[in-house]
Amino acid sequence: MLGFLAFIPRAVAQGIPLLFGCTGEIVTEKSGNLNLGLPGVMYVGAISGVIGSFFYENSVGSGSVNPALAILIPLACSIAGSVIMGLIYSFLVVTLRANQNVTGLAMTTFGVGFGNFFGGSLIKLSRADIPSISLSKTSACFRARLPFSDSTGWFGDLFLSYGFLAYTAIVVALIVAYVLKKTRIGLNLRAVGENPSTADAAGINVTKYKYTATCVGCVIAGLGGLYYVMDYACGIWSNDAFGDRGWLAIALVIFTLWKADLGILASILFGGLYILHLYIPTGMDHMERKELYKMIPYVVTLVVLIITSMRNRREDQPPQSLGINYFREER
Amino acid sequence: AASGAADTSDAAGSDGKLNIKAGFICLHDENSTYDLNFITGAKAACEKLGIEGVFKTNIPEGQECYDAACELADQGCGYIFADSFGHEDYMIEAAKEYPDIQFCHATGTKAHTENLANFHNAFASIYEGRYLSGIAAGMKLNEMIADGKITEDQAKIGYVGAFTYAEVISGYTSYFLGARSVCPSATMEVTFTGSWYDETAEKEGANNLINDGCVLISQHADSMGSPTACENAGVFNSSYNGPTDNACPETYISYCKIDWEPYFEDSITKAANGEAIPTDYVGTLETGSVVIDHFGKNIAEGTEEAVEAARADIIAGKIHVFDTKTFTVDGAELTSYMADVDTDANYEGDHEVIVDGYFNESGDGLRSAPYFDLQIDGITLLDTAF
Amino acid sequence: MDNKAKEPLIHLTKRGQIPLYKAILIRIIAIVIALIVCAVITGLTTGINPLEVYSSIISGAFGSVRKTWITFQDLSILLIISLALTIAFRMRFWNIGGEGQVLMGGLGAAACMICLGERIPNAVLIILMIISSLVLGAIWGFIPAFCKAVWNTNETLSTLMMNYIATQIVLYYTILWEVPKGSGKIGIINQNSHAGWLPQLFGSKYLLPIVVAAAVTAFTYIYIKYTKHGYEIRVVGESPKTSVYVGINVKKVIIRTMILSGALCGLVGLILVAGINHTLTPTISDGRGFTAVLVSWMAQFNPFAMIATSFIIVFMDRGAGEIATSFDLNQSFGDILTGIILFFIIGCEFFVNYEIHIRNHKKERER
Amino acid sequence: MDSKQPVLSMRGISKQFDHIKANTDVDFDLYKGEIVSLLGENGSGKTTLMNMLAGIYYPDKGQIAVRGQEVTISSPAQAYSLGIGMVHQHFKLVDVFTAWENIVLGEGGRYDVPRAKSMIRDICNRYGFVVDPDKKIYNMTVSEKQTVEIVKVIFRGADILILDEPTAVLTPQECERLFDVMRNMKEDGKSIVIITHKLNEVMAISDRVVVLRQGKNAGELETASTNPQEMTDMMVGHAVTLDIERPEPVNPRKRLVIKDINVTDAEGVPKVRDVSFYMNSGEILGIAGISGSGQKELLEAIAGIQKVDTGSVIYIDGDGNETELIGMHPQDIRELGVALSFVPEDRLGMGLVGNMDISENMMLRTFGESHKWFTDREKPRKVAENVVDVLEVSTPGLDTPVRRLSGGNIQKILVGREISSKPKVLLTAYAVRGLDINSSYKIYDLINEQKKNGVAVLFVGEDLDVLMQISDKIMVLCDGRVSDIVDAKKVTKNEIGLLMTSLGGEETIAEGADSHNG
Ligand SMILES: Nc1ncnc2c1ncn2[C@@H]1O[C@H](COP(=O)(O)OP(=O)(O)OP(=O)(O)O)[C@@H](O)[C@H]1O
Ligand SMILES: Nc1ncnc2c1ncn2[C@@H]1O[C@H](COP(=O)(O)OP(=O)(O)OP(=O)(O)O)[C@@H](O)[C@H]1O
Ligand SMILES: [Mg+2]
Ligand SMILES: [Mg+2]
Repeated sequence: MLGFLAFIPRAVAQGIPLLFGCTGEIVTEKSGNLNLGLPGVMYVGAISGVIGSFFYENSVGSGSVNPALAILIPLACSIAGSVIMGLIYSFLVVTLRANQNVTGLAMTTFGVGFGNFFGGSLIKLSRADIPSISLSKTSACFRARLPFSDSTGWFGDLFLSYGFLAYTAIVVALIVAYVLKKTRIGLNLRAVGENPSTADAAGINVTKYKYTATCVGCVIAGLGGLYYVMDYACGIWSNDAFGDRGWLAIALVIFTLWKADLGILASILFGGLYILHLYIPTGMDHMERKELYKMIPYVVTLVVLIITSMRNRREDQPPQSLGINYFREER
Repeated sequence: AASGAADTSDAAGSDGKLNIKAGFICLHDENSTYDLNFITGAKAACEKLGIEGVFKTNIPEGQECYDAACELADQGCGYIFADSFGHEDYMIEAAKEYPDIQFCHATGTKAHTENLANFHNAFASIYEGRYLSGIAAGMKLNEMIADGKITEDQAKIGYVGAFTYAEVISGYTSYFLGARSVCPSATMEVTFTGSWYDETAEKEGANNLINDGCVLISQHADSMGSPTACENAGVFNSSYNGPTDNACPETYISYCKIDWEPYFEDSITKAANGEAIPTDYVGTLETGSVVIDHFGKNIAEGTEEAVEAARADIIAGKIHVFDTKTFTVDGAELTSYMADVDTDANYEGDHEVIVDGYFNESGDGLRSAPYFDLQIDGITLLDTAF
Repeated sequence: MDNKAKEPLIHLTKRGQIPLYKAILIRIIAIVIALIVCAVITGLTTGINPLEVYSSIISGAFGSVRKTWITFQDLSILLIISLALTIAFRMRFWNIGGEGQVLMGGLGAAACMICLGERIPNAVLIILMIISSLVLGAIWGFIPAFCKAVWNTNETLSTLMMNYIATQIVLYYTILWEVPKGSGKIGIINQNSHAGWLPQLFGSKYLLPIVVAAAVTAFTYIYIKYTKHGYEIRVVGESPKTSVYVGINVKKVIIRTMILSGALCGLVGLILVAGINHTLTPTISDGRGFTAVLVSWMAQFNPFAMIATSFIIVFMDRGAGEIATSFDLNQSFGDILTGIILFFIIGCEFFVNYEIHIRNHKKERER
Repeated sequence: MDSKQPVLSMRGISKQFDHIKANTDVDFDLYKGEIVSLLGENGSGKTTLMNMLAGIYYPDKGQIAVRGQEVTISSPAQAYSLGIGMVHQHFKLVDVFTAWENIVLGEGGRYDVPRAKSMIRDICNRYGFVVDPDKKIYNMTVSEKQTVEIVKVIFRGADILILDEPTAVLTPQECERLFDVMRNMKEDGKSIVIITHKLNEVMAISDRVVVLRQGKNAGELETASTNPQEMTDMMVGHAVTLDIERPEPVNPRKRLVIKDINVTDAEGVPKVRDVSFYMNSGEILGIAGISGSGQKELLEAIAGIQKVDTGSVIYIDGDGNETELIGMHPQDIRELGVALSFVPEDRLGMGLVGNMDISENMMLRTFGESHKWFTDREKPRKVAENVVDVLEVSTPGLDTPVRRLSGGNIQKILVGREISSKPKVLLTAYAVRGLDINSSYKIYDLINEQKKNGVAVLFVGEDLDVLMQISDKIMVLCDGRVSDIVDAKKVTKNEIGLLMTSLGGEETIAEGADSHNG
């Protein structure tokens, strides 16, 4: 059987989209906005990058791509797509004070539909024999490994074998954790999520913080989609392939008790559990057991959740005003 | 109810075109590899026959299929086709209700036992295509051995299968037999994902096989998971349903697929003319239903010629894919085997399928869908290594 | 004076009550604008005449007698799940586990049909099926409720996880019961004997769920509005502290309510398996457990308003299928349109609840 | 600056909410170095007026000038930049933050924790606050929270301070400490507006009194030349009598006997220790004690909603039958006639449901008695009508969610509901917290009426003067123990103060000194 060392990089690759999603949602939720549209945002982040990359690759034709552009164009498109999703959500929820749950779920419907529709349209445009868009050239730039990864053996495999977005995910999570814990912006943001009327009375621009945090959160989450298609799926967009990772990312937020740094470990752990069933043999006569092994990540999450809830600490609670909109003159 | 269908049975219209409307029920839409194959074939057939085709896409394997079939019947379709295995029972329900309309179903297993005049199964001897794909793969293995990249013992093929279903088993066994027919030292390792489409499971399954020492991989599942895993790892890959060299230019070897156009043409014409549609139709290399026509840039020299030669031999009946002399089960040659052909809840063999020294896959009078479910020597299933 | 310039131009105030006709008018205007926006987007992205798209959406839902029946059948299923969730939502228990509870209910029915079918009298079988569906659904509601009541476990996450666990359990049994072996499908259960199939009402294949939905709607309305349980649910949801203060057993109410919510979802599982599909697949609930959350919220937990909100969703969904068929457009296009229409419906509540005052700059002009 | 020119001046301010005119044409001036009391009945528009200075609300009409310059205050940030800081009626604090985090919140400039903490320490030293910067808000007592609020405002550089009912939840000792601080700040040249309903405080602290009535200016008084009666009359608009009667108990019989009750809270801290006493019918037993001395736990224990470690509570009905209450379900205890009306610090936190309307809130008490399955809506509606009528609750209707009502009116509903259940024992805590003086007296009258009807009343209050006027006996709690039970007619305020801070009042330690001022 295969060693643990080979398993880790696979778990990491699985965990990165979740980490992006989880970090993004933490930023958003810290502002008091419960964005259940995250799955939709991740689809839009992915498809926007794919659209950018598609047209770039087509414009290059059979020539070779410029690595910088190959990364920057999809990245910029992905960010733009996610920001637009963030703005739609913020406008509805912060400005129009629409119900957050409904808005989020509608965003998911919209975003997943958007991703699959434009994915499908590009597939038609690309006239491939297999109904998927393959962006191998740009994807290669996203997947470029660090220079020493091949020459350093297991160390390279374990730590250096990922595309740059994977490192970005970890760095972003660390930055978010730092900002939330140690800076004034973090303090203000947390105050907005905990108690917007207090933050408002203290002179913090609640609307600005909510908009910014939601959009930044969406951008981060959108990168998760981008990572999935450009790096993990090797530049291949197939409809619905991203599955329900968005929901799992939201689950991870609760699981990590709104701590971005904890999210790094939790995502990788979850990513590992997610594919663990492939490594557990079942015996040919009991293929049905495989389905029980696929249950492991969810059971583990549930158990850990119950255990943490048993020691119900004040600091481990969700932001107090999460899901509630703020209107200054309301009482 | 079937008023629209009644007048479809009297042959061609005045303009020489067939006077029938055909309805197609698809599990997903053309963005799915699996359904695209059917949709392309159906559109081509409709165009060729000059008839109208109505497509119902994204129909789940439940009552929705029955509803869709009835809606199509209501709309005046005289011929209704469904593409997914799980649609079968609902098609049978609809067929009972609309005896004047012809219902055809791909991959199904029940037509030969259901005894309905208007319900038919169809499949293709895709195992022939897999066998040819296997030959291309075996030649690649030979080349790698010759180049010293691997030793003979290391000629291990990996296979990512969806379910432990006869269709999958028949597929990987024929692929393996094809490969071993040119590279005798080849072995195979198979893993199952438990889903027809699961990009992650397929990709990680392939990675798992690669880590296990497989130097060439094929799959029977619908996502791009394993081809891309192979491209990433620089491991060669035989694909299914369509060529993947767009995404995986370096490692793509060959693909095979079922072309449904011949079947649609045949069955729709028969339906329109009121002729009997075969209860179990098996498309073959000969009928043009099994296609293998596009090879990668890195194939071994002489591959195309070898495949062409084997194709001709198969068509001529000189090669039988499941020739009992080419494989053993539990160390012994097979002389008799009762396969579970009829669909019933007790999984017991009910038909003798070893005839004339070969396993009679998709044989006449049996059923079109594969029923080869033997574990032959040389293939290890990852999941049995408990 | 530079300070002056900062005077806010737009000022919002919260409205009290607004007349019903005005509120309805605002919503109608929103839907009309949404349709126009959708039309523009349709025209721009697909080049198809939007009016044709609309007429095809309508014909997808009501194009024939059968389509109309199916539309109402789908509506009923979605409605029952929404009502089930609403009972929990009134208690501020965010049960997003409808999907899993439906699946477990379906599993209960399927298990009886497969294991006992043709062996015991049909009436007994059906009674057993009803019991096991309701019980399994209830258990799936009970587990997160128990954790919430005892340890205050976050129910959003626990019910979500219970969904996935239910899916895997159903997959497990699917493979155990699959016909033929290896296919991963159960197929129609008791296709010839019809053992355990729920009876058709008045010879109609589609009527049963509709009747059940009507009954459940009336039940839910009365339950949350007029019964003591309904009142307790609301008090527990609004203020657990006050509940303790007036002597309501919070734990008991949470658990009891979720058992009911889960059992109602289980009932849907029963109908889906034994009344409609006659098979069990892990996708039998088809995401309705999530859609129902949307339906319930949009109706602001009002059972009768829920008929309208679930209608919007089902109508658009049926229409999307028709768009896909008639224009060769991807079905996802329907989701985009649904999303846009939802945005407008959600957004227009603002104009129902708030009043906008534009300031006149009289003071400036005086200077 | 010209001493005649006010640091703050409001002219012709009007503000309307939906159809309620909160302020109409109000003028208000504040001069440097003075303390002004803003007076008015509940709902007269005091908070609204001040909120417009703090940037929470924006006036519909009128001008505001700060230090002679006309200004627009459209956000709290702008208010701070003008040196205006407000301590709100309902605390504006983030519970999971520490004190210092709350204090520096929203401040611009560099994020320098040590500097911020040392600044906080400076402020505390200067004005005599006691604040632990690293303590979490949720671990704080109300008075600590109040202190944090004030430090926050000073930290932000405000020299115009607005304190909205800062004393409503403070004990008399804590109030005194606050007033000392305010006097220090006044010395420092800061200007202060204080809103309070306690007229003795107005007399003690302020230089000038501004009175609002129904959102309009009702008049202005120099504190030195006025008295509570005059202020009350001005607030209400007509003459009122400010007396609490104390009828002699009629035929007192033992109703409730409490023996050796011990209660520990969730964290394992003992809250009530070996408390024993009895209550007579037709008598009011007052309970005095600094906040956190176990009053709340004791009342809850009797009502059956607090777990009791040891001890017994015997209820004796009119026929002399005895019932042990410990271990009974709260619902059953209530059905015996033991009613609890506890007014917590946040009024909606316990006993009422903010989003429900008035009659639904009445139903909280009655729904258990009626039919097996269905609720009876008629009875609570009648009760609601009655309470609204008798207590003059100002509400648009019975269908208004109570959250919408003013705090005072919310309170009337809570107390009214408990009384209308015709109890045999009435447990009431902080019944007039935050109520204007007129409403307070109405509540006192109600309680006295219960007493005349033979109800045994347990009255927990903060205002010692009132406690001494209304009670027949006073039980003083200190740190969960009974310090003493005294005759209310004979005891002096000083003695009670001593008993509150030390068991039996034996040790005359310095802490008790605070109460000497009263
Ligand atoms: N945010 C708001 N929305 C609607 N109405 C409001 C709001 N704030 C205040 N009001 C109204 O303004 C009026 C004055 O309220 P305000 O809070 O200023 O009274 P107050 O004098 O502070 O009373 P109290 O002594 O009880 O604190 C009330 O009648 C109330 O209806
Ligand atoms: N949001 C609101 N909408 C409409 N009316 C309101 C609203 N809030 C309060 N009121 C009305 O305001 C009046 C009293 O208001 P207010 O809340 O200012 O008193 P308060 O200051 O809270 O009292 P307290 O001093 O006890 O806290 C009530 O008649 C109430 O009906
Ligand atoms: Mg006030
Ligand atoms: Mg007020």
